[in-house]
Amino acid sequence: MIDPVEFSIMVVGCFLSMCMFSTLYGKSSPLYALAEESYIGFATGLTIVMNLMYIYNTGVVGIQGGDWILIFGFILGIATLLRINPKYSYLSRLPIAITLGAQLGLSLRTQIYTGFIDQIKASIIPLFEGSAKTLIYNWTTFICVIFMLSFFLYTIEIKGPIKLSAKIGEYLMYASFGAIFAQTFMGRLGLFVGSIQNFTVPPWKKPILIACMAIVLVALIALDKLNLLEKLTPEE
Amino acid sequence: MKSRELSLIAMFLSFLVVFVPYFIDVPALDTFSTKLITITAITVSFTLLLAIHSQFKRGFDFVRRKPRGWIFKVYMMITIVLMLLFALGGLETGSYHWAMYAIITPLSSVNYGILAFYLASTCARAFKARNTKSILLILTGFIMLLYQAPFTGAFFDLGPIGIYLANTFGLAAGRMFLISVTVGAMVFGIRILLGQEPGVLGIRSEE
Amino acid sequence: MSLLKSFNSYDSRIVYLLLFLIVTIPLLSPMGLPISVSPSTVTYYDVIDALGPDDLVLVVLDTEFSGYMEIQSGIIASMRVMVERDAKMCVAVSHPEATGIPELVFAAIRETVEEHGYTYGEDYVILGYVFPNEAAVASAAQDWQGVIHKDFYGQSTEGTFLDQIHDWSDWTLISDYTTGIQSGSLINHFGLRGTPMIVNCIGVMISTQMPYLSTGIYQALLQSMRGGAELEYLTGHPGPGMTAMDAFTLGHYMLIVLIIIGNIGYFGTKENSRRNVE
Amino acid sequence: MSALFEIPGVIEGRALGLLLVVAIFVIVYYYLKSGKIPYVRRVAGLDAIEEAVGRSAEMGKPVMSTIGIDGFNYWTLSALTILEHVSRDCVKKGVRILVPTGGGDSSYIVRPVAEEIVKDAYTIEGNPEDYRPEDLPFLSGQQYAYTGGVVGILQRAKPGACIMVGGHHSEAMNIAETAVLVGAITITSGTYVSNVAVLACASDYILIGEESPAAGAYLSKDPAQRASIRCQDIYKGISIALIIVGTVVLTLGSDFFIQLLSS
Repeated sequence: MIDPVEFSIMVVGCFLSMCMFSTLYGKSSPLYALAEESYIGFATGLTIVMNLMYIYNTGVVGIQGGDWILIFGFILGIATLLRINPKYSYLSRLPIAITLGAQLGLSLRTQIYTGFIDQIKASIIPLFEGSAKTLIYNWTTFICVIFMLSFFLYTIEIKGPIKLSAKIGEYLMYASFGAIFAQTFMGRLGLFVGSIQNFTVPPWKKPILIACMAIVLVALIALDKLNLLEKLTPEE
Repeated sequence: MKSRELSLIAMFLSFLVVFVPYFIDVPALDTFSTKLITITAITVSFTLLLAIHSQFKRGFDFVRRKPRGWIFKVYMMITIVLMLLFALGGLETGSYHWAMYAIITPLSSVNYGILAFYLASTCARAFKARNTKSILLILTGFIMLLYQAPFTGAFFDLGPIGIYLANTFGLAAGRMFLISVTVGAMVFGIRILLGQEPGVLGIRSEE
Repeated sequence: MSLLKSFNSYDSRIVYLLLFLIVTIPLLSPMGLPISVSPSTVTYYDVIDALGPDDLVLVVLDTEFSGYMEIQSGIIASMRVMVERDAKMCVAVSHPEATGIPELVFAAIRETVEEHGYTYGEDYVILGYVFPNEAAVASAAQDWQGVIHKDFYGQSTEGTFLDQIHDWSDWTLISDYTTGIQSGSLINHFGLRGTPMIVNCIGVMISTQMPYLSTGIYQALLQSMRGGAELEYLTGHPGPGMTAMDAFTLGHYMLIVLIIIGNIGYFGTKENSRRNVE
Repeated sequence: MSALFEIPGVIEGRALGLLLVVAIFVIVYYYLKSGKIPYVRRVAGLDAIEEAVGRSAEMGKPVMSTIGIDGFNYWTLSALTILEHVSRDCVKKGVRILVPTGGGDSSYIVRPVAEEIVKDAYTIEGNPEDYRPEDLPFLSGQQYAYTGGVVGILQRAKPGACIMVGGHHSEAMNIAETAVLVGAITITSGTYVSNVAVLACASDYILIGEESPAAGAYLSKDPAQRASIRCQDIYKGISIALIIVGTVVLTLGSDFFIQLLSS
């Protein structure tokens, strides 16, 4: 026996998903708008709920536990919200300044390692030691990094050896773009496969999937033939 | 004038409080720094509540103007309120649970899954051997696609070359972007700290 | 020649429809095409296989729900291994949508959980949305007890194994499942200080995450849905990943065919138009 | 790896990081205060942009120019400078310019600046009365609502060129594909590597990574933007030098530079 709640979750989810796929028809449609507004509305609601929970669990519970200094988080947070009112928006500047300063501190103190020093360290690799495979890997990486970086120098005249180096860098970059394109496609395909798989396991869902696909497709073509697609779609 | 300088000083001080104890061992400052980071986390969570304001402002604007399809915006605003009401009934069961799994989860995945279609049509249109750059692009793309299909491995082993492409060309491009973007972001951060980007603080440049 | 011309340019909606069918049909009736296992998956498996009852793992679901659909096989398979090894597991979330994921994962591995007597509070804790921004990650890394007080269900975390956690150094492993939301912050505030990290990322993020693997911050990187399927194969528990691999393979082959057709069309019509000019 | 040197009082292994951050501070400060305007070369993408606007003028079609969905960051700043250039070029050539904004929670802070830029372009290069506020729609703070809006505008207005710069994320692919399908010359820029790779395939011309801030700096009279590009080049130069010298020295058998970088 199928649980009625689960059944309704499947039917609504599958129908709205197919509505969202209708954007691939190439014309704006009320079906897509329905799915889009549903997602925006419920997801915004969820974001608010989860943020309030975080504020409660970290802030309120922390203060109750004697960590009174966290009350500044609330004062600054509420002051930040004042930016929506032009009359009081100046009150939001101080909290924005304080949080921005802290965030910059957090990123500057670590990025210099993760994004710069460590990357240089990892690029310093032996070019004449190790197996043939290691050597091929090391040489390729070394050449790619050097030439690609030289493509990204902008405050010097590009001529002579730097011009050649930048040109090689650009070609190497296109070679890597092919590989990265394939990886990106793998990811997006995985998302698509996953989202359809959601509607095929367990097997009782399969007929519903096929029915939803058919209904949305027929509705889309019918609306198009009746010239109603544009008329029923909301303006931006 | 005063307000701007005050903001800049506050920003620089909070920067130092977070930045310095990471490098120099001052236990008292370290404790304060940790608290400031937690306060920042709470404050930043508040700013996300601005989302509700911007959605409702836009929604009401639509209702006032009543353009074609304004009823969709009314529906959207109702769903926000519904989700908030659902949450009051508990997060594990009931209507909140239903909205999570019937609406948010499937639509979130379809939203990004659609990109696979755009990538496929791009591939069909653009992967043509027009010049040296596109030949390089097709060559590596073609090999990677073949390698990534798990079934290919059952016939012939493209593993070595697929892994080679990902771990050399792919890695180098990733690393080059990382270095370049890191330095860019750091310089921009310093510009903010030096008061060169007042727009970021919500201050207009004429002030 | 009109066939060649149509190979060179056609309505992209044909591509959309083809891709839709090619993915949906094998999911409706699976064929069970064989797969192979890549070395990166073996490395990843070795790391989680080495876990034991004394180890504390921070599992971070660092993804929107969409990302979960892609890497669910990796999440389920690795959390199953962690349960089998009796490692202590703390599940944290960095996107509101991901708060719905733990329920699905624990439903999928319910039998293993029951078999091993893996109990809530004693062996695992679900924290919910505790990493909304970089500052939150940083404060959890520096002062865990000062920030984490309650779990997702509103119960106090006092008395659980989380009492042993004070800062970044108390974790044995951080297992990040990411679309890139807070992976950078986790690296900055945990990985960089020396907490061992492994990652399972969506395909789009592989090239962005790779540099951190090469610098040693990540011990292993599991790639996209394919890596998850391979992990399922290694652990001997077929799941969503392996059943999706038919569709995955065919989707890739479709693109290869499109590239070939497109180039035949391009060169065919190019020759043709050149001849016309002459 | 053991450290090569230490600074008294500084936590072990963190001396070099501190030195490099302080140094970059000093360099940025120097360039900002000295009033020197460093040379920045013209990137090829700018010719592509001008050509695209020119072709749109010939065909009598509008131009769409976007500035990304982020708040103020350095991608957005360069996008605004490029927008200034594009909008003036458009007004001069009598081309209608469409600038959709929005897409992120902080994008609404950027919007008034974009508005100001387009309005100024009409005042300086043409007739201020020709400025049409409805050509700069704010398409919500939600990423995919914005995307749907931009795609809709592309389908209806069928612009001759689509110039997409600034901080765009996964939505860039939808916009670029649609722009190509409606026959627009598509010029894009990407901010992270997988996005750049797919956009390089999808669009007619791409500003790869830092090319767009460099283009912005080239066009800008603002010394701060040029100085940043200069500072970035100095650090990129340092990294190239360290990698080459470090590799050579390592090959000769000394791990001096690895120790230095671990300090």
